[in-house]
Amino acid sequence: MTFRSTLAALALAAGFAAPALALDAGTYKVGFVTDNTGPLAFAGTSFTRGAELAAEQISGGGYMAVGAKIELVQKEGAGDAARSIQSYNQLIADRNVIATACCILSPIAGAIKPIALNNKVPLVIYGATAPGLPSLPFVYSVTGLPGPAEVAMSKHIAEVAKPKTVAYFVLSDNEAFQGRFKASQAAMEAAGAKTLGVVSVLSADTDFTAAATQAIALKPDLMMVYTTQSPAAGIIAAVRARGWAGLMSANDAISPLAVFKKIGPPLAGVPFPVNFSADASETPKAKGFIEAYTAKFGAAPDLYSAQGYTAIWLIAQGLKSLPGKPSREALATALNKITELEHDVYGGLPMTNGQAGTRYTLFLNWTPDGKIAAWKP
Amino acid sequence: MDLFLAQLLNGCALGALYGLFGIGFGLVFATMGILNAAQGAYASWAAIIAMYAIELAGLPFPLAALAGIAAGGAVAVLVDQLGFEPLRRFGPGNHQAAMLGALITSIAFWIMLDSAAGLMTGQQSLAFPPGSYPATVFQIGPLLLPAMQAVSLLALAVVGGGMHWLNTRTRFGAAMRAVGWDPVAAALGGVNSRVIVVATAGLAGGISGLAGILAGISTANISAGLGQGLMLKGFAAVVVGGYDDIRGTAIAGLLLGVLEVFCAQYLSSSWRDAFAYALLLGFLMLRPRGLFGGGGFTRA
Amino acid sequence: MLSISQLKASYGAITAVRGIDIEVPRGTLVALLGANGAGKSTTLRAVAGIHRPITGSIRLDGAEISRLKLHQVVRRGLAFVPEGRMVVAPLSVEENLTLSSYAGRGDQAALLARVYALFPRLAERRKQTAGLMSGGEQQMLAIGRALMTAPAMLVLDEPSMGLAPAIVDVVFDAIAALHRQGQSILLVEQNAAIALGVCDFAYVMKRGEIVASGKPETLRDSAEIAEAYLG
Amino acid sequence: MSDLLEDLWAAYASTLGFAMVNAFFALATYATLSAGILSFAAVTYGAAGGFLGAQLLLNTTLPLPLIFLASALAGLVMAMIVAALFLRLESHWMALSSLALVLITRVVVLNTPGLTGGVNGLSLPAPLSMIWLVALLALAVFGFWLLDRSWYGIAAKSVREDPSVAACLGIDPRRIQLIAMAVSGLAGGLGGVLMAMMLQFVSPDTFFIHVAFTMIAGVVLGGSHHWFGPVLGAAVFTALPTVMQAVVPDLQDIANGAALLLIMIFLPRGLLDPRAIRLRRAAK
Repeated sequence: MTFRSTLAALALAAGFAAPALALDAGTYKVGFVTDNTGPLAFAGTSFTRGAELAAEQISGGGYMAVGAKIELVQKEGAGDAARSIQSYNQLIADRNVIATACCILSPIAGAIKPIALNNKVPLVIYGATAPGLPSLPFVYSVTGLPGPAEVAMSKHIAEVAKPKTVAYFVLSDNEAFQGRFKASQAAMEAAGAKTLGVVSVLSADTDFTAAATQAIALKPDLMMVYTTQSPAAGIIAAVRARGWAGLMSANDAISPLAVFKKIGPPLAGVPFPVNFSADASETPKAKGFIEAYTAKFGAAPDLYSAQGYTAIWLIAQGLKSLPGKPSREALATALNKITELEHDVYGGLPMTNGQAGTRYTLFLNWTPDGKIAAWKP
Repeated sequence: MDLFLAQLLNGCALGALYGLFGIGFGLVFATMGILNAAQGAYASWAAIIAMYAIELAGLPFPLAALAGIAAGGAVAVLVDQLGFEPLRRFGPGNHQAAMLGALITSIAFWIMLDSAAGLMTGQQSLAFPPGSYPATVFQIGPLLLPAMQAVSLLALAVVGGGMHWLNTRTRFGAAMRAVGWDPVAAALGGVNSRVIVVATAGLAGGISGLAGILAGISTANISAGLGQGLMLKGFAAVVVGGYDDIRGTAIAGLLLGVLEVFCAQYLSSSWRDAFAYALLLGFLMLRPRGLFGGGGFTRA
Repeated sequence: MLSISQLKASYGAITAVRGIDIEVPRGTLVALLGANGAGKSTTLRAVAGIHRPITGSIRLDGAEISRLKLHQVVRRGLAFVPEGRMVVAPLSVEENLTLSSYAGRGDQAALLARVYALFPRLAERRKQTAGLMSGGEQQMLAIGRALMTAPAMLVLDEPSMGLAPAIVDVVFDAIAALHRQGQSILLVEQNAAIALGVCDFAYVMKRGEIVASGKPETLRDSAEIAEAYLG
Repeated sequence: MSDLLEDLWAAYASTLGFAMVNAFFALATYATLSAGILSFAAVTYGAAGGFLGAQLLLNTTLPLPLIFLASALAGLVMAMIVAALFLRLESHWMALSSLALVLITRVVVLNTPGLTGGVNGLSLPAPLSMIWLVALLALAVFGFWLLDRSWYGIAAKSVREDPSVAACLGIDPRRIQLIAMAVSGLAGGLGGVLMAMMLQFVSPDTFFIHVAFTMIAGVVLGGSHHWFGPVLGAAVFTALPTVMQAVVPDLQDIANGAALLLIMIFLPRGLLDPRAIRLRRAAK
């Protein structure tokens, strides 16, 4: 510690153009509620790994200030509201925890948010996408709202494939996917594609043979799937298994490699919109992230890893701009001022009123041999 | 009409899995009087082991399925001997205490087994490698019958028929029912109840395991949560069918599957489960002995 | 055939049997008499391996059986007809009887024929569910089940309890017939008169101890019997 | 030093709060169990109280005590419906029926978004003060203590041991069990609204099968033969994951299960067992 401050003093004395006021060297704790077990663990582990990598890179690379480090303090929430709340309270009880990140499920994020507001702790939401979650200056979300990407893809498909009729699969007990579906449906109808039918499925469903039969019987030109990962994979597999070879589209939930490993070639040729993919994202920062992540964990990052990673970088960017040993409130004010993330893997991540937007959307699909490539009809 | 028939077939294939799982679940309930919360985990474990038997050991599908079934049975025996056997010293005189204790230890095993299953799958939802299982689709007139649906229906027919025969026509079946009634009464005929209990637990675990493997294939979903969905519907099948009636459970399972699919197709998918559980409640109220209504003895 | 020596058994702090000796020679019918709570049933439960005794030895044909479980005792050749019958209610008559194939003793078909000959009533109702039969029929079934294990030693606990007098006669006629065929029997009975009518030798128990023993004709009018039942 | 205490309080106050809320569900389960009924329906009473309480908090300006009262009464009404339907069933079927009821409760909650907020649930910006929680729990525990000492307590014990013997003693088992279910409904309904306020939101998952199982486990763990057992069991059950997370973070769920298993095998009558306490006293 003293060695480092001596160094800093020397650097000043040597007349380097160091900022007049800089963040103190030292360790800044960030509380992170994980979902490494429970029903959401398939994504939860990716979020955690992304965040771990971010903390490591920020601490090692001197991004914030010489000697300033981020330490990730993790507590398990297990996808359960009561446990997440308890874990969150334990995290913020540590006065050295300057910021927090949490939550895949919107209801849990909704339950944690008031605690963050009451205790005046900066909270970055990394997974939940319900509109209205961010609340300045304390609550932020780095995950883009559902809708725009789906609308962009719908327009693109309507343009190149010109479907006349569409059947939709929708998760009827998930508001975010209802939102994606409605936005997409409006875009398709505006482009002249008629809705033949909407097949509702539930989050807990596992058998999609009947749903597939129902959709195939409608004889649509296009099937669009707006569900979470497991149902989406199951629906595509069931539709293809019943011999339907027409055009299907899905959403970013099918972008992780685990989905292709599971379903295999039937997944090929199904377009999905996504703002990060280890196979298709090509900005230097994205490449650096993919390389470091693969080296550290032995597997390529998925969109969840990228979101966990981004959450921690947002906090670091806020800390960087502050002098001395900032308080939670000061950090919140600093986060409030961020309009564009400096270190992002998306090729641009604007922040508006605490909510991240998307600037670029990739239209990708799996190839039969398990690679991700740009989609061509 | 074609759609109706296709969905009827889909419903039966789905219901076959419920019925199959229910037979395993009901066996434990009828023979040992245990409401076993860990039963779903046997299905998850069997599916996971079978999948790794293909993926890591390279076994052909039938052998891998056998390995999974054996694993389901082994886990069931382990749970029984570690979790339930110590509680049997309460004796037949104190059924409620024993049943309650066994429910709690089964919850303990449920937590442990599900969590261990999560570690085994890396918390992911996995699937059998494509091409490792029969995937042909048979065309019967206008109907499509995927091979795995045929296998599920066949499995229910074979296991249901076989278990019904075993239970009602063989001395092992009589011994199982005798132990279920009262281990001391069975021992008076020279029956070693512990052997019967272990065999029954293994059989129940194996059958639920088979249901898990088939469900894992037909839904392309092998994960720690696989068993839980089966358990809720399997439980309903047991109650509607009559818990000590294997035929009843099999038929009730089919019925629930068809009901579920038809509700989704013709009514509303969000109220689908409500119909299933309302049927369940209706049976509990009006025909608590199940579809075929068994003897009606209360335990001592 | 069966010899019990220095048997002590208790329920927690309460000692129910205080070191008793009983001998049942081959081919004899020995009765164990006493009032309610004298310790007779505990003695039998210990013999059958249902209740673990504290000390003492129980020998069947010279072999120690006091540490065996019920099904093992049955497989060694000691059959037990418990108080309250304990037939398996949901099983049919024949299923109840053929359960005994698990004991692995003797030719099942021949044994079944013998039981049906002894109790024709059971043969008539062989498909009947056991739980739906009358108490007397269930008693016959319980005895039949015991006989199906071809026992060297038959132990009966209160076979007359709760039965109509006419049925009691049928049951005891059967017991007497078995005795005539050379079956070794230990009979526990509260109804001293009827037991003394069939046995070769009798023991009288009171508060966990044997207070008298002897031939039925000497015991019939003895003061010990009267005292055991009244006091 | 006071900072340390303050931090400890900040970290574990919510665990303590959840332990107390769970105690209500455990007491509701205990209420029926102590009269010989194994029932999971406390979850349903909780849902009735929880959603009604949430709606009242959101849409009315009623004072808190009235909201608590209304929620408890909602639980009571639900319990009386359950009693009318299920009480004539024998014990096995009663247990199964109540389990089916928990499944149905979730479907109904999911499909009546006007009342329950459907899948998204209802957010409640109304934090629960610890003082209320402590006061209500004290009241509930006092109530159970009174019941235990009353004629009802003795009658319930005899019904639990053997309903037919109890009937011979002139106790009507049905009447005792009806009272037990009423008590269960009150405690469950109150627990429901408290849980909603503690979480600051309610959703279909708030009252589902895991609550039923953990509460039964809590009661048996704490001791199902003493009115304080459920409170103790709920506390242990709530704190266990937190403790295990600190000790074995990677295997916490497995450790939770193992702890539950060991307690059941070595202390089958629970942590607080009046019989063992009496025996120990007698030994002295």
